[in-house]
Amino acid sequence: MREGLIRALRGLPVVEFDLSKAEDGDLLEISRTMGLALSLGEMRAIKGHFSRPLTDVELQTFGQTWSEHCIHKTFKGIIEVEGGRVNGLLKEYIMKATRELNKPWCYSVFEDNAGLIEFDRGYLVAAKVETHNHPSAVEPFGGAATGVGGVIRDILGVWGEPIANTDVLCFGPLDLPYESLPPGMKHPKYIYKGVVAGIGSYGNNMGIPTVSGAIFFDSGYVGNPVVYCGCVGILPKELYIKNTKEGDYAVLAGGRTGRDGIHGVTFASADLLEDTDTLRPAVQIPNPLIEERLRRAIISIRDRRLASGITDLGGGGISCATGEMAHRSGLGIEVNLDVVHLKEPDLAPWEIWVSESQERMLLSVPGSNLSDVLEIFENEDLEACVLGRFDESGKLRVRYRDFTVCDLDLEFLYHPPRVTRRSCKVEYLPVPCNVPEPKDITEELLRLLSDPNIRSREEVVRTYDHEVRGCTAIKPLQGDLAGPNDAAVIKPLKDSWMGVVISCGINPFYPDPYWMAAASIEEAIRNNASVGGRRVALLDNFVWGNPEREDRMGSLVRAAEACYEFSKAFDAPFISGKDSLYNESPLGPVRPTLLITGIGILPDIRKAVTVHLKKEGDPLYVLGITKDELAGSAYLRSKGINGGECPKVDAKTSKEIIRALTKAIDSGLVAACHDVSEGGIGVAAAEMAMASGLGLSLDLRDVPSEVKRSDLVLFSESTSRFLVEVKKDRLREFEEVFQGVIHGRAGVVGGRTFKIVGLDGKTWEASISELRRAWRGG
Amino acid sequence: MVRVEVKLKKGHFDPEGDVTARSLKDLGFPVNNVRVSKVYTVDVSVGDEKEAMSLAREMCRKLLANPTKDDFIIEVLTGEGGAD
Amino acid sequence: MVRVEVKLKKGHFDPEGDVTARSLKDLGFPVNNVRVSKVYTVDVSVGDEKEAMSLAREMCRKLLANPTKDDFIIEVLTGEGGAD
Amino acid sequence: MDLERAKACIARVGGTNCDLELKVALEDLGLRTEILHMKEIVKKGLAEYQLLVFPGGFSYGDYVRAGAIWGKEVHSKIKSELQTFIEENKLVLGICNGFQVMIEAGILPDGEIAEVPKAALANNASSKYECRWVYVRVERGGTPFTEGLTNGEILRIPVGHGEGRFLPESEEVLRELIKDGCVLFRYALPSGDAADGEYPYNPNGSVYDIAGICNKRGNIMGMMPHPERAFFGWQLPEGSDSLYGDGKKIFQGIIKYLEDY
Ligand SMILES: Nc1ncnc2c1ncn2[C@@H]1O[C@H](COP(=O)(O)OP(=O)(O)O)[C@@H](O)[C@H]1O
Ligand SMILES: [Mg+2]
Repeated sequence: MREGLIRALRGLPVVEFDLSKAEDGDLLEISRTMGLALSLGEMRAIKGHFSRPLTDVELQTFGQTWSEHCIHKTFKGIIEVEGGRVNGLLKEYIMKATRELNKPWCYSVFEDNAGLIEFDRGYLVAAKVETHNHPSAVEPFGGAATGVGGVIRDILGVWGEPIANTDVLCFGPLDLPYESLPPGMKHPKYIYKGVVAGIGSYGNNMGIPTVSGAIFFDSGYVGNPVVYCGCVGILPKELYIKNTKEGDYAVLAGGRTGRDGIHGVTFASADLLEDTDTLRPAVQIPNPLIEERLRRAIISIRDRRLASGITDLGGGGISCATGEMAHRSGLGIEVNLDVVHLKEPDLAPWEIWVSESQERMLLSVPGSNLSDVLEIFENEDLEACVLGRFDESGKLRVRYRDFTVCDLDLEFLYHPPRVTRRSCKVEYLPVPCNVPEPKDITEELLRLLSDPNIRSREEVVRTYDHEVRGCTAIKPLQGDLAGPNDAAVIKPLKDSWMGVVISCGINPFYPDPYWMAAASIEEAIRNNASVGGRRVALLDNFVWGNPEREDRMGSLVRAAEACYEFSKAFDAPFISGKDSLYNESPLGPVRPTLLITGIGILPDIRKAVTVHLKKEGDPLYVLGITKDELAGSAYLRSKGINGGECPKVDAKTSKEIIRALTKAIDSGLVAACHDVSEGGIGVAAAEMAMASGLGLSLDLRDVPSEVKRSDLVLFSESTSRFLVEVKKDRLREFEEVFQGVIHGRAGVVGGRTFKIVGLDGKTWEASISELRRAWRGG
Repeated sequence: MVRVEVKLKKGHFDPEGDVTARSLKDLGFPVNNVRVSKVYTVDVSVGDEKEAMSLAREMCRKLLANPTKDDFIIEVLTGEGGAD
Repeated sequence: MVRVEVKLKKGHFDPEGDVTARSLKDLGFPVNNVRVSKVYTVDVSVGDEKEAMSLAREMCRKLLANPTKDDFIIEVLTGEGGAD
Repeated sequence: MDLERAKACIARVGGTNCDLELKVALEDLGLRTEILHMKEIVKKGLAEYQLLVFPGGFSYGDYVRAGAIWGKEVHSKIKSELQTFIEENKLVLGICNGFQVMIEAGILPDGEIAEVPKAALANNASSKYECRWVYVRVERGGTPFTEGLTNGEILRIPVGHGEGRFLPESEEVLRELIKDGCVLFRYALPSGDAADGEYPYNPNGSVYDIAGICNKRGNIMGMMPHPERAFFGWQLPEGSDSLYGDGKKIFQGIIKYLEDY
């Protein structure tokens, strides 16, 4: 670094930078050597704002606060698109849909650590989903576990009591040859095992049931595994207290602060280009034992209304938590770093300030309650310190050994220069695909059932406790035979029959980003409806590559557009979400992946519907129309064929079907239901049979369809479809409900085998145990 | 036969060691600190010591350890005795 | 400083070792069998080796091992180095 | 004793996490229930309670061995208190991690709070955590915990644990357990026959399919399955029209015992 730019501060482990003397090259070098990940424009903005030198603590504050993770630069930035510009993806698409839908049951959205919606009896449900991709690529067990820990703290951070976890995971193919891995990159199998163990371990240790999720394997995830962790919580509305006042104390509690996780934020935003083994400081060792005690303490502080505010420590550590809390309360804060409990003695002030050590929470506490709060922490064997005090300065001030090492205006800090990103048009132009007609449809079905993306997930799901808390009404796996239920239902309140319905929708293989997003939204809602859920709120989680590349940005824009359109069309507002960008590795960008989580309600959990067939002789219905939409389908992928039409969503039709289905479920007409997704009707029907041990027969001639070939009818992945077992003696009522809505009575439950009658009248048959062997492997 | 000990790198906090130390203190032992590691005693079919060593290193790399947080120590056991 | 290795008694089935062996085989290693044990490196404040040894034995009896399934080996480490 | 005067204590330490649902179950049956941290138990003792429960969870992170650290803490902190409690014929129940604690504390199989445990709950034969519903066969009805249950009756209850493989110290310990009628619950096939080690009906590889045992007097019981998760009908995997599930039957026995206490 150039002479005169930097100097040590009188006997303190602090250095000062004189930006006024810094040229552009110097600015970039400072940003790089300090690990700030700030662009030239951002560095210039900082330089321009100050006439005095800045300490490393201050520069780090900008690095953290202005990071992609903390401030969502790209999602709030301006995007140049063909023929115009988008004034922020969040504002123009995601939040706009919610604002326009203006649902009275949306209590707090996009504001706090988690979205909050109304539930029953004066309670709110809180939901949040996060990603922890890079940490999991580097240290699968710890990365995934701390991902779970982090999202649980987001729920605690809105005073929610966590009641359920979710996990959606994407890995490279497990049979990938070791030779094809670049040095330092971990094998998908290692990552898969570690991640699954980490998720299970943290949730199980915390006593929070992990109830919903999905697992994908694809070569697009070899260099960039994707780990989504979600958490749902509940709280009495009147205890949602966010009212930090001048004079309140800032209390930091939980784990100690150490070097682990320093620069996690900037790390999450930097391409994963280096040998991952060298990124050691970001690795964190999970300690759920501390978080379990934190939860106890926080719920008891909540119930006694002792604190005026709360937030978690996530990206940016103390710097972001204190800054955000002060800023959103319209206050300032003075922080004292000397009191922070440290894991190792010689941390520099900037390290304490930005460390992302796990299992910590920040509370604001009125002076009169301070001793009570500290006592609660002490009783749970937790360390806590009075970190500082809120004031009316509008500033973020940090003291270290009686020196002020940071003094920043919150207004400036929280209004970074907006970035502008360019995009190019990304669109899927369908090319016809030639699928040879198979000789044996059963063989195709068996192959699909054993596909890594369709196979039974029992092996994983059983290692997650999904019963703890005793509130899981509909389980992820149905019964001894472990049929895959479409959504989980939690009954959180003792005195209410209302359930929280948790589902997800994700279709990373559909080639058109717009329709991929549409299908994911529809799937989340459909999965919810399948068990009886309704009034669905959505969470979006984007995992994309480097947004500074036009193509990545182009598909992101298309997907976000669909989010707006279909959130509106389905009357389902977004309440929360998150983006994870810069998922790049030497093998290229991550497969663009959008997870939509659906949080619905079910007025009476006793009416919930499950996947397994109930009774010999009951008729089977196919709801919705089957089209020639096989692009990205499991069927084509299993044959290595590209092309075909992307599954699209006709929201109007879909809504009609769902409305009728909900009515049928409420009237008790439906014995079993399963949504039709990956692998089409064939796989859905097989799963229903395997879940019950009962046979079925399905006549493809009675399936509402525009397709002229049996295999395509069976394996098309058109959206908006369900398979429904209707109680035989309620058949007439069901037909009435579905008058004018696309449906076909296409089969019947029973017999010893799984039987398909093709369009030409030919019959295909497989035994249930044969199906099960393929689906469960071995 | 090789013996692979996998332990947390220096400087990483060891939650299990911490809890164990506390419990031992509670039981009256004059304990300052505990670190916990894992030992895999692997019965491999290989010719010589050198090969066993390099295989064990490969096992650590691929499965048993994570260089981002673990150190490992390999020891080739010769002579009688075996993984029982 | 004492090093306590707690391992399953001879003849006891070791599920973790079993699974590890299977994974290693999956990865192509010529592995016959794996046993997993745990090592506690305990920093104790005691005078001599003998005392350390007897303390460690007591720790095993009182906490570190369950005699129904575990054996243990104690080693007193002398000289520099410590539980990091 | 009048049920209104009876009181249950659910003990907890850091990592305990099945206490709330237990409280819900016991209170649903009209038993006053308090959740007490070990520290508070040390301070105020157990005299005012008639039932002590060690609930499930991951006490102290399950470090060293599941239940070991809490088990030893029982020794160092409340041994004589607990001894008295047991001698007064009050009830002690351990579920899952609580069972592990009781084994490690030496409270079971003997009921004596032995310094060295005579059994172990080793890691599951599958080496994995197992969350699943099992068929539990009642081996001996009519004890305080199986009051109203008949021999051979099958209960549907879920398990959720990584270390639940019951291992007696010796053949002899097992023989004694069987002879004294201390094996209360065994894992079974849906047909009602003993699982005979068959996975997943015996989810962990327990010797003799043991799912739960009691002491000779029958006032101390530990089991791996979670009756509190099968308390209400709606918790059952197949759904149920009845208000309650099989787990309630075990708590019902407790209530009856306390009423007669
Ligand atoms: N891509 C997104 N889509 C929808 N909501 C988002 C998105 N990104 C952020 N949000 C919302 O903005 C709020 C603040 O987000 P964030 O600062 O990331 O929270 P935290 O730091 O607690 O994870 C949250 O409610 C979050 O759900
Ligand atoms: Mg947060």
